[in-house]
Amino acid sequence: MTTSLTGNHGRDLLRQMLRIRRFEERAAELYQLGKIHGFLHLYIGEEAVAAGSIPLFTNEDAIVATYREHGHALVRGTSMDHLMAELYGKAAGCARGRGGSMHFFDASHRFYGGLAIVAGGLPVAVGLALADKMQGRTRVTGCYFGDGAVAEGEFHESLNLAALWKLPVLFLCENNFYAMGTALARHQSQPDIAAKANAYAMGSDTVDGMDVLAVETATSRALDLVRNGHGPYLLEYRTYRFRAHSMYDAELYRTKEEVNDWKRRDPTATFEQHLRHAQLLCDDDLQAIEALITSEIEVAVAFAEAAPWEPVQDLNKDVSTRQRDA
Amino acid sequence: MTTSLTGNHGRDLLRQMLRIRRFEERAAELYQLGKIHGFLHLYIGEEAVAAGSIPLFTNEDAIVATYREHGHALVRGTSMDHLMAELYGKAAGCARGRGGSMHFFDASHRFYGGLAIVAGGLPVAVGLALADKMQGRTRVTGCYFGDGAVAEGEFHESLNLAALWKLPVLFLCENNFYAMGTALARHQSQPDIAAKANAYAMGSDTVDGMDVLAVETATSRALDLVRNGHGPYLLEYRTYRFRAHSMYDAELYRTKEEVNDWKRRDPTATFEQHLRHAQLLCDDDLQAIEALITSEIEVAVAFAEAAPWEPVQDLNKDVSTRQRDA
Amino acid sequence: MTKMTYREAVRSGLREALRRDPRVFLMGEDVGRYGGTYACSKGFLDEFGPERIRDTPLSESTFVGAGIGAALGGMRPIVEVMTVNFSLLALDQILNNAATLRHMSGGQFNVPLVVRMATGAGRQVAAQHSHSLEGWYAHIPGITVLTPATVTDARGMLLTAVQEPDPVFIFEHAYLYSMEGEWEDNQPAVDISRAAVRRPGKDVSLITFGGSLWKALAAATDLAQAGIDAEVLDLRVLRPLDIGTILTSVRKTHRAVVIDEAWRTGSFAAEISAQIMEGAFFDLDAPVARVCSEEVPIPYPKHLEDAALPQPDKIVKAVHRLLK
Amino acid sequence: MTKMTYREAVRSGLREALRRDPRVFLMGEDVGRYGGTYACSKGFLDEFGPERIRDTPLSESTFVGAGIGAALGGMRPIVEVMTVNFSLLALDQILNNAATLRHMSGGQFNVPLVVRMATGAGRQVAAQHSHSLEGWYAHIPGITVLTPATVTDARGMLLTAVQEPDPVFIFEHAYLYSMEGEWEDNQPAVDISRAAVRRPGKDVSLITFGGSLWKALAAATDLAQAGIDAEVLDLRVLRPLDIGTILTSVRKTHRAVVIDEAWRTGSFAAEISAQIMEGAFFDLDAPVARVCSEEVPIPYPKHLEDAALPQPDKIVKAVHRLLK
Ligand SMILES: Cc1ncc(C[n+]2csc(CCOP(=O)(O)OP(=O)(O)O)c2C)c(N)n1
Ligand SMILES: Cc1ncc(C[n+]2csc(CCOP(=O)(O)OP(=O)(O)O)c2C)c(N)n1
Ligand SMILES: [Mg+2]
Ligand SMILES: [Mg+2]
Repeated sequence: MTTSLTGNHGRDLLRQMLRIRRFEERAAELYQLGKIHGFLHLYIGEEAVAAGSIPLFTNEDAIVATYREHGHALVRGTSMDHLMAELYGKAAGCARGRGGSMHFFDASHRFYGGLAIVAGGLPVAVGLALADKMQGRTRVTGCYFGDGAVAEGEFHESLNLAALWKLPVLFLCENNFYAMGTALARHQSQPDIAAKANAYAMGSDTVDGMDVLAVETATSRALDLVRNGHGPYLLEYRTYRFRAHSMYDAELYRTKEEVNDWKRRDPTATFEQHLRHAQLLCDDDLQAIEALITSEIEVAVAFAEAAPWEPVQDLNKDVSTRQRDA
Repeated sequence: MTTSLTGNHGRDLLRQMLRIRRFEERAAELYQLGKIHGFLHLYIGEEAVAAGSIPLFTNEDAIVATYREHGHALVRGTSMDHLMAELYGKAAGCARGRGGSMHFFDASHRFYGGLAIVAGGLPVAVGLALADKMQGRTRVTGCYFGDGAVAEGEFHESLNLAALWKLPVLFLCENNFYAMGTALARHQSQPDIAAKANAYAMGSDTVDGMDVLAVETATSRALDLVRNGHGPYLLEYRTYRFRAHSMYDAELYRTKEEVNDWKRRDPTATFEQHLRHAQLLCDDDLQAIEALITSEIEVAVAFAEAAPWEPVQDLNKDVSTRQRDA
Repeated sequence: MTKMTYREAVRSGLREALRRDPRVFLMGEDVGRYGGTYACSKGFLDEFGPERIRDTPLSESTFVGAGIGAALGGMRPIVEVMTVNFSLLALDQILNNAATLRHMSGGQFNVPLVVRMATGAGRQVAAQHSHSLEGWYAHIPGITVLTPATVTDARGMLLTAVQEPDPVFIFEHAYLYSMEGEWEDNQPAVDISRAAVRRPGKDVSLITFGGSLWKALAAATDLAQAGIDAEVLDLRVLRPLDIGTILTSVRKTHRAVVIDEAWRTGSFAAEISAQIMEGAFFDLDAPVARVCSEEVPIPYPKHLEDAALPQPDKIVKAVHRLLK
Repeated sequence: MTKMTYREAVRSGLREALRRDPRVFLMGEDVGRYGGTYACSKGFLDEFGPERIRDTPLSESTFVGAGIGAALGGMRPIVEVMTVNFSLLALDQILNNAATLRHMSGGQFNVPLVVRMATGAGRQVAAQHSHSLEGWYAHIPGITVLTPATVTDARGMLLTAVQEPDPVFIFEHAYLYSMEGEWEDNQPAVDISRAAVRRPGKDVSLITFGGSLWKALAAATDLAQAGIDAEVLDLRVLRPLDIGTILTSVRKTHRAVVIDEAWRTGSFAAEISAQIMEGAFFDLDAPVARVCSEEVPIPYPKHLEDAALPQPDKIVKAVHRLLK
């Protein structure tokens, strides 16, 4: 971990990780209470990736993520109120409540989903970057996806096309070593994901995704390369999900020990320790952070609770811009 | 080129290449005469690949090829009569005339097409090999495809799955440097196809596809590896098509010089010279070979001309085994 | 007579198929260690081993294509495509290879492949995970399309399907897995060619399949209270369609409502409606009506999802409109 | 009035679209150096340069998805998917992203994307290259589906489509590219919401679209000699369907035949048939008939391909059956 870390910055990273953690812990409770339905994929354990990488993107950049995107949207800056309302399915949600957990969207933050078909976001990210390049803008598109997506043909096609056309896409693989219940080594004949970039003459790197500072350093370097016209880049974050794949998962495919081993590397706890050792965090700081988050969450829950449902008459709204299908 | 070549073997390789060449030259004429219709993709220029590799497969092995598969079927052993009849669309054709040029099939030679969706044969080949492995047979499936197919997601998925499950598939890429009018360097960000095998922890090699002996040597080595349980393997043959992509191609995308440069490496002509220098071929030999081929072709054309059309009442035959759709 | 869930019925069918024929194997995403997304193959990895219970990478096109190849190679693969939503990625293999190889090869090759997938909406999983595309599959010559709606069919269709020489696609409505049903122990082999009359009636024919069967039956119960005696048909097989059973019913009732969870325009309900007109026009007292999904990506919130899908009250209303 | 081929019309529309709006660009397999598989973009690379005329690798899912992304990013991409046969590989991107993003995002994003593809059979290119899947596309909410049958539409629909805020899919029948048609020079913008009556008549409505229009018109000419005055409707737009024009025609003629090159079962012809029954049941003197393709992978030999597809004589026969 670097030494030039300032207290403010360090506490901010911790705060973002904890915002994700607490938001999702609450979401899990709300799921049990029947306030949230459908699929709910928690990011807990992987917070260092979103917290360390997302703030490096500018407002002009674009983000494309998956169904496990709560953390990304939170750090990107969409208000927690609108995210919680989306989980509830309320009209004040960031996607009018239509998508729920898997489909966060936020045009004002150039957040293009929340896409739930594995690898389906990669071609879209390539296209966003193409639009930027053709319009002479120096924006970058950050495209998050899981290790499971690496098996899909679109991974291959998208990396090739982006590299061929030297498009400003940063491919961000959140390798949590499982695609649902299938371990990386049982879905990849060659499990070194970053190395796959060679097949596309693309630069790549592997990062400890449990270490928010390592994430930040590597992402920043990669982002610079992409922004400066060196074409796309593939970053592999090695991380781990502490919870089940979704709310319906008996976790038959991994041992408690394995999970516990990874939990010892909990990105929030280890970073908290790091800050304390560096004298950048004291109990009061942490309490203040937690208190702020608690109140942010309470406000968000209250907001979501109070928010109205979209009226049934609006069901067909926005199927088409011209509403011809209505 | 190796020195242990016997005259018989050398002349046989030449004969197979010339069979393909003459068959296709005749097919092109017949197309102009309106005897053959639809798409006709000629293999001329690439004959060394099929002639040098196909005979190495045993009768028990399986072959999967593309719409440019005349040469493969000829060398595999399907009678020229049935292939010519297929080009005509006659009921005596190797696929009952239903497929024409792009869809040669021959169960008795385990020839599974003749598949015309680019890269669509790769998953099928993986499955054929899976069946062999599960049934404890030591067969190999040889899967031919073009450089264009390398861009498709199925290439990536199929190589991964075959390698992951260590299946006996030999992936045979006929890199003729163009996918229709798109040059390799304009469809692959990293144009070294064989090197892509690294992404799947798969062995691979690059071969001069204009040299029938080099093809034979490399294919034989690869086939041994696959047959002996080392898992799949990727061979890239570097070759060139002398003719248009199909009968409708103005060839705007390449220069006459480029084509002529490659023609100087014509696999039949260079190998003929080689045999002559090695005193394995004299004028009489060549004349005998050509005469045999001419008569084989004449017989095939006569067969195809005389063969009956499938009756219209049989249109629905074989949509389903049980004919419930009929 | 015992009770079991639809999930248990699928499990039981799968297990039986695996036991009966060593050529049968199961392949798909998370069918092994995870136990199947819908727990339909939980424990199978231990029982049958990793050779016959194969977890695949996320490569729909390729593992479906590999199923085709394995079938060509003498196996009897059962491929699980987790849900119909992901089957789009495999559609080229399905249409251009699985369905076509037999005819295109002049009858030389056939593809004894079974593909199972979950289908349908109703569980608040939103726009990308709620499709009902059975109707698209039913458009493809060369394949059989099954939509088991009962526990008997969920188990038995599978057993019949694995003996078929050509590709069979089985659509299991995701909403049904937890449904309990009656189970008769010594069943004969389940037929996969005929529609079934699930409730005889004389005033109107409610024609449906899959998950919507239960909504149609609920509607029939409601209608009975209003003195309307509805006949409920479960198509069971969308391709090849058993039009005979449909026409027999309509010739008796003279009125029909087709219920289909697909979007209305271009739904398979349209096909049924058209065939009824073609086969029984002069028996009809009213135009055939359709109750389908609204033409909208299925939204997440329950009230909107409910509004988007066919429901018993919409069926009842459609019948009342017909009888007016 | 000048004459031009359908191919020239497409070219002219493409060129005009590229000239008018710098955000428009063309992308697809072999649209550049090769000049387009059907020569629709020959010379464009020189005229517009490689930034705007983009040859893609064979990666249908990704270049269609990239079109979606580019549209989201402010461009107006025209994506050429060489033929509908290969579009299966991109169907996930089309259904789950292009068609769905606007609604799913609560109206925040829209996808001004035009996708063109050749469709249809009739050129002896056999089972994997002869599909007619427009009907599948017409099932998808959120997109517009166009089937230009005339040179005016081939050019003008494209120009209107590139101005649309949402995805538009244009199906060009491969058989038509060489067809010549009349061209009026100072045309107003071509509408993409209405069906067109291509031949007025009073005895029967022949309802069709795309390549089959010309078969229907040929049939109408034949029928006229037998004293039967057929009205020929060109749907032009399959989604959203202009049912009003259809019903107006059927209410006048009381009889309809729908002609569709897709396989009969689950064809879009079924949808039209069903909607006619729903909207004009009591105006019908006979059941709506369909002339579609046989349910068979399209075979290569001409006599079998002809037998598999709709033909004027089959349309004529269907009309005679209706009038009996
Ligand atoms: C194309 C496709 N196939 C299957 C699924 C079902 N599915 C949802 S998430 C998932 C696992 C994805 O794993 P990974 O990409 O590693 O992401 P993670 O869940 O680990 O974050 C699967 C199989 C899907 N959504 N899309
Ligand atoms: C999926 C798909 N996309 C497009 C096509 C149209 N097409 C036919 S052949 C071809 C070029 C293929 O090139 P390559 O794989 O290099 O084989 P080659 O023709 O050079 O032998 C294309 C684009 C197709 N058949 N399938
Ligand atoms: Mg993962
Ligand atoms: Mg090539």
